[in-house]
Amino acid sequence: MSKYAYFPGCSLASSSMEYDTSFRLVAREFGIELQELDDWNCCGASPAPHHWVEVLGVLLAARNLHIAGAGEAPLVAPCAGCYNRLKHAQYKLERNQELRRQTSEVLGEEVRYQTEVLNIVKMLNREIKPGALAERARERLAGVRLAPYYGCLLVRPAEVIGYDDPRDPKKMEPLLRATGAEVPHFALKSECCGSYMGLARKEIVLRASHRIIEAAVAAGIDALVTACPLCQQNLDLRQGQINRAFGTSFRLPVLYFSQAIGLALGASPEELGIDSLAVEPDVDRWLKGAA
Amino acid sequence: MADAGKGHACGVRRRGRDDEIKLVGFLCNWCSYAGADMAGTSRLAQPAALRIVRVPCSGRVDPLLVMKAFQEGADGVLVSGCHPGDCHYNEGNYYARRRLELLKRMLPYYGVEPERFHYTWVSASEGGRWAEVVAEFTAAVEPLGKLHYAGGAPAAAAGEEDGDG
Amino acid sequence: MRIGVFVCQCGTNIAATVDTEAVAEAAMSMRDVYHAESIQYSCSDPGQRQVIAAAHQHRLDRVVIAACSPRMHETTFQRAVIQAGINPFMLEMVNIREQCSWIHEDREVATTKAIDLVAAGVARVRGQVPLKRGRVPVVGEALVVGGGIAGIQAALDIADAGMPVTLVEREPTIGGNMARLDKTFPTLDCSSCILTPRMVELKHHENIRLMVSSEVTAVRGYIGNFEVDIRKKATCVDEEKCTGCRICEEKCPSRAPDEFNAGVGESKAISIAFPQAVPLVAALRKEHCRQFIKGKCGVCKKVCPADAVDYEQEDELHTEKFGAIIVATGYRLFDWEGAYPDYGGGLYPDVITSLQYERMLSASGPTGGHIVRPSDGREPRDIVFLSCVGSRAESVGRPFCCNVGCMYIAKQAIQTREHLPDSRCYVFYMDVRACGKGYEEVYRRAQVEAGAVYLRGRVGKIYPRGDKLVVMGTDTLIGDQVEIETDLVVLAVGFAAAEGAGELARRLNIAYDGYQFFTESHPKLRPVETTTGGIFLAGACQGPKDIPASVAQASAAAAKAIRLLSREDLETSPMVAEVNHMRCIGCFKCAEVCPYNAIEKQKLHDGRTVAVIIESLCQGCGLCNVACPPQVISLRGYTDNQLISEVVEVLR
Amino acid sequence: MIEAAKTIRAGEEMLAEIERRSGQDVSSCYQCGTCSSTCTATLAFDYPPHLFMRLLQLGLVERALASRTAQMCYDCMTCSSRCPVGIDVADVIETTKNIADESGRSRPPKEVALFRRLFLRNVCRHGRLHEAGLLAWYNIKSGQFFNDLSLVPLVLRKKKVHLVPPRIRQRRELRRIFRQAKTKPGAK
Ligand SMILES: Cc1cc2nc3c(=O)[nH]c(=O)nc-3n(C[C@H](O)[C@H](O)[C@H](O)COP(=O)(O)OP(=O)(O)OC[C@H]3O[C@@H](n4cnc5c(N)ncnc54)[C@H](O)[C@@H]3O)c2cc1C
Ligand SMILES: Cc1cc2nc3c(=O)[nH]c(=O)nc-3n(C[C@H](O)[C@H](O)[C@H](O)COP(=O)(O)OP(=O)(O)OC[C@H]3O[C@@H](n4cnc5c(N)ncnc54)[C@H](O)[C@@H]3O)c2cc1C
Ligand code: SF4
Ligand code: SF4
Ligand code: SF4
Ligand code: SF4
Ligand code: SF4
Ligand code: SF4
Ligand code: SF4
Ligand code: SF4
Repeated sequence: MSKYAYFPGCSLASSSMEYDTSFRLVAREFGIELQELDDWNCCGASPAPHHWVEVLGVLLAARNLHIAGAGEAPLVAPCAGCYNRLKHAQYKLERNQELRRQTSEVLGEEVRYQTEVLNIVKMLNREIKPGALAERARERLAGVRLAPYYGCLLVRPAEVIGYDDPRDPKKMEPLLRATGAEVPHFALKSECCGSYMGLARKEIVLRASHRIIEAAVAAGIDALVTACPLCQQNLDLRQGQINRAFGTSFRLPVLYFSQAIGLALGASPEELGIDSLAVEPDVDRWLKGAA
Repeated sequence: MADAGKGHACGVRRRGRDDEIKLVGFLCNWCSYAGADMAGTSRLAQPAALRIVRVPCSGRVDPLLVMKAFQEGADGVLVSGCHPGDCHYNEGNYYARRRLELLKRMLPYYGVEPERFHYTWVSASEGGRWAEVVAEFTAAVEPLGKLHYAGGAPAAAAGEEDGDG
Repeated sequence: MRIGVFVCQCGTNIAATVDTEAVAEAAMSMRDVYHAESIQYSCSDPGQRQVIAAAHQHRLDRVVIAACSPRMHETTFQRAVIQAGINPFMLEMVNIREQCSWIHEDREVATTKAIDLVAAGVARVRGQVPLKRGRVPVVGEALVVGGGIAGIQAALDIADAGMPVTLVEREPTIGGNMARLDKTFPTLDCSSCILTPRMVELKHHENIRLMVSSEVTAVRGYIGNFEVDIRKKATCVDEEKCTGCRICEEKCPSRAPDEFNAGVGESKAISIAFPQAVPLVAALRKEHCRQFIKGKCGVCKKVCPADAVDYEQEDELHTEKFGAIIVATGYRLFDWEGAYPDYGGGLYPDVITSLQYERMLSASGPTGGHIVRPSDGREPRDIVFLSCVGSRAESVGRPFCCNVGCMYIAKQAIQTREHLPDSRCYVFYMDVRACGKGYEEVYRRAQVEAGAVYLRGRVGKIYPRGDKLVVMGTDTLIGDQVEIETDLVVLAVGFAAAEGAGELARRLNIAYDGYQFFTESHPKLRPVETTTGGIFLAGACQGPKDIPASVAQASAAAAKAIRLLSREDLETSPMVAEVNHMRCIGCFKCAEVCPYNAIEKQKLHDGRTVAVIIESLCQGCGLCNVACPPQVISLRGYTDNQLISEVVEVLR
Repeated sequence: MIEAAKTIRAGEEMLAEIERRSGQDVSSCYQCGTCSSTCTATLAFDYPPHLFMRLLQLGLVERALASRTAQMCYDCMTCSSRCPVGIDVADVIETTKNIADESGRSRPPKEVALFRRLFLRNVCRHGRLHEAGLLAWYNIKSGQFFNDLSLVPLVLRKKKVHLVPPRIRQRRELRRIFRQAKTKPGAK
């Protein structure tokens, strides 16, 4: 049985709990043990590296890496934002001795930062063979058009992340296909959704996310699938705001990657927190369509 | 100059004054030699310590030849070829550069200051630049004074191994 | 050994600073010097006569002239010593003007230096041996590889000069990329109107043998004497019998991709690429034919009125000798799909390449000259052109300019207006490169007359919105994002070398760059020569080029080839490298560095494999001399002994 | 008017610093505008990314340091991933922004500065982000009481908020981290 240290991050612990529950469920189904990181702290998310100094971002993330470093298991961070911060910190610590020294000073011991950090896509691709998923999914989602939406933080910058193509990411696709769903090409799959500007500069998020939703609807996509709580909230939670701002009436569900896989495994929408999505998909119709 | 040439080819006497430095310059036929010609045609005055030896290409300059020059009493050796990309033989100067870079790093092991060796590019149209190169190189070696080469012959001095003898 | 030394005064040019008498006197005391004198003007007729007379009188066998630069008068004095019965390579010039009298003022210093230089010259000539220029016979026929406009032009020029030419073309027809174009800038005349007559002329030229569907598979030999293997691929059609009636094509049930039309439209397994093809014969592509895939069909054989179809036909192997080779294998478009996922990477049918657009514009093309959207056949209203796709982009490994994109975009914009008066073209560009004669005028016409809107900036993203495409770019002049909802996008895709160019280059032993374009011998002064003697370049195989430049280069290459072929034999420089076979250890370090591939392996009777220098190829650079670990190569005229003795003398 | 011969010289040193720290060659930008074409943040910028690069090329580094672009870019790296020259534009902007921060030249727009401050205070206090708290504080402090109010019923219905802030045990260590970061500017 594979074992992972689990870094949920602030979003999964609050506003995106459905991501957390669905991820835990999928892990359980495939016999993957998740051990929540003890006393983890906020990874600094997006504003940290922009405030005062970038050092803070590294220090915040480093504390988590250090805790994870005490164990053997690799660290999985389903939130693309957290994942990105953790990888960044690793990248900088690896290359900057002075920073490593400072970090160790704060932590009171030599910082352990080399634990392998995975995002959910990489981890599930490692643990689940598409064939195995397909066998269990039995075409449950057949006829549903699910398009992956990767956003930015999951794949960029390439030299830090080192997984998938930053301009044309594709790694969600094999598992999504294994659910039985149709996975059409989605042109804007790695366009930016407007990031964390939702509060301070809402118009940015609305414009950027509107473009993405509009293109998805135009392409006849039934739901977008994402691995980032920030993207998810911009596209889903703010869809009403988008509709109001642009005079549209989109109702495009935006699922978490783990929710899509969970549905294919036959888990109930409630178990997967589907009802926590602002735009709820008509799961019954999806499943019926397949049957 | 009555006694100038008395030294026989195999003789002992040195031409010129003993305290003057002597420099050898290996110049490729196509660019640098022509550049030196141009400097001459333009009457650009230069220090007289340098003696030019014409070679077809800077790539013909064997590091052993450079060492031989030091051994024979050169106080400095200059190699000048075509600019990168302009080599008459396409890539000869790249080979030269690679080998001579290596040589430069080895010189201290033979007790030769690296400043005594210089590798440069001068094109056929750069008469002015050639004159500067000569002046600068001479000025760089002069303060070092005469070289008392003690490094011994670098393995198999080139001449004795020659194929045409 | 009897050496004579002549010290030139060059009027006062030398004598004013160098005591030439003293130099001569000093020379007299040098080993083997039997005569030395100072001459007022050695290069003048009386001066030369003085040298010749002294040579006779003192029975000299070697001569040193201390005067100006050898670059000035070496040949003058070589001729003089020949008259004195001395081998021209037994002459040494010592430069005491440019390197001495003209750059120094102090007479004593200059004289000492002159003596040093003369001593070095004497030492050097002492090591010299008489050399004879070699001669190799020249095969009087040329090979042209590639039958695009460049290859056609080169073949015609050589053939018109009365020399036999073989043109080898890989495809079943000649014409290359130009045959796919509709009109051509700068004059916007019809491509086939100017190309077809040449193709026909070539076909019927008595001095030209045309081999289509053929490839060069091996090349041996050297300048003047190449031996080339050519494989003629089986096309299952007898070229002699086929009349070009195209009945087979009409009846053939198997569809096949239409490469000639750049994938616009479809073709058949047996087909003729286009109506003006030369030769006008059908060719069968086995990989698409039922007869070969499933073993049954035979329709074409049945319907052919000329009984030209022959499924049993086999590849033919020819071996021929040529004196000169011209390579004109042209280009293809860069494989843009993988490099540009942001433009859909080939997924959107209405994002097409400029070559596909060209086929659409062509009246004989698959759409009969109608501009339509591949997706639904509708006429587009708004058309967006993107320049520099796969050009000037380091991030996709293509930093260079395609050289023609800007011009054909302008051309296509003008034509678009003519075809569709209500349409509008938008051009995203970075710079408009319109530097040829009459080119700027075409660009201005596109803007002013054809109303094309030029936007200075690149495009970051293209994505579909309904049946339209959204193009997200920037206009850097206004400093803002621009979005265009359009019907059709045309990509000006950059040039790549022809398929297999690198492989061909290796067969020919010619150099190529990181993009597999062949490398010329000198970018300015030897632009059609390769580094391998006797092989020349023409057209886009050497780098992106338009038709005028391709044709000019082709004629230049032809002139070089004619110059070579018109000689019965070739004189070779004797200042070449030489291997002491007795001591060669067969490591071939020498061959690795030789820029001219002038070093071959040869097996000796005693079983050893040693290096031999092909004198007709060696250019005398001396790289091998330095590279040889046991130091058994020496460059004649610049042997290690000679150089060392020179060094010893100047340092004395 | 820009006296380019003067501005370029004047900005040379700062530009060199930016180039050194970002590892990018600003002069290699040929102003194609690809970076700007899909940047979602340009709405909030005064200079779209390609003009930001241009400022640096012309030595107008002070303008770049004080720009909203430096402050508002959120490092999505869309620009960097598309630059045909391969310039990491986002890194250039971020580096400029860091220098502005360190030298006290940073002037983020009011509401952005506020959001960041509150966010970090929130994290510093609890160790983890308390989203509801952040939203509430932001609205109070910014005076935009109704910002995202429309989301509140939705968020409550979907059980997306926790009213009680989360807390980690080692809050003291966290404060140390914040202190350290403040006192050691620019350890890059
Ligand atoms: C869209 C577009 C529009 C253009 N419009 C114009 C225009 O208006 N005006 C203009 O001046 N130029 C134009 N050009 C450029 C023009 O096409 C080229 O300059 C010209 O075709 C180059 O001719 P070439 O003979 O060198 O090469 P090609 O035309 O490519 O011919 C090369 C030939 O060699 C053959 N070949 C390749 N490899 C081998 C091999 N190994 N063995 C045997 N044969 C081989 C090929 O099959 C081909 O027949 C345009 C180009 C494009 C892409
Ligand atoms: C500032 C500048 C920089 C350049 N830099 C470069 C560069 O870096 N690289 C490059 O490739 N190109 C460069 N060029 C272009 C280059 O100069 C030309 O391509 C090249 O000189 C053209 O050579 P030509 O022989 O055709 O003409 P010219 O050099 O003009 O030679 C023509 C000759 O014909 C003689 N002549 C004229 N009329 C008559 C007559 N009626 N009878 C007899 N003789 C006559 C003239 O006296 C002259 O000697 C540059 C040009 C300029 C202006
Ligand atoms: S092969 Fe026969 S049918 Fe086909 S074009 Fe030639 S002559 Fe006509
Ligand atoms: S055998 Fe049949 S399929 Fe093949 S080329 Fe002839 S007609 Fe076409
Ligand atoms: S010719 Fe024009 S389109 Fe082609 S690469 Fe150069 S600038 Fe771009
Ligand atoms: S006219 Fe000369 S300077 Fe101007 S674009 Fe053309 S080549 Fe360049
Ligand atoms: S480098 Fe010298 S020893 Fe080696 S193969 Fe060539 S000639 Fe022979
Ligand atoms: S001298 Fe130069 S060209 Fe001749 S064989 Fe040696 S390396 Fe080749
Ligand atoms: S990284 Fe900054 S400048 Fe670049 S696209 Fe994203 S927001 Fe715009
Ligand atoms: S994409 Fe790159 S080259 Fe183009 S303007 Fe932006 S930074 Fe400059």
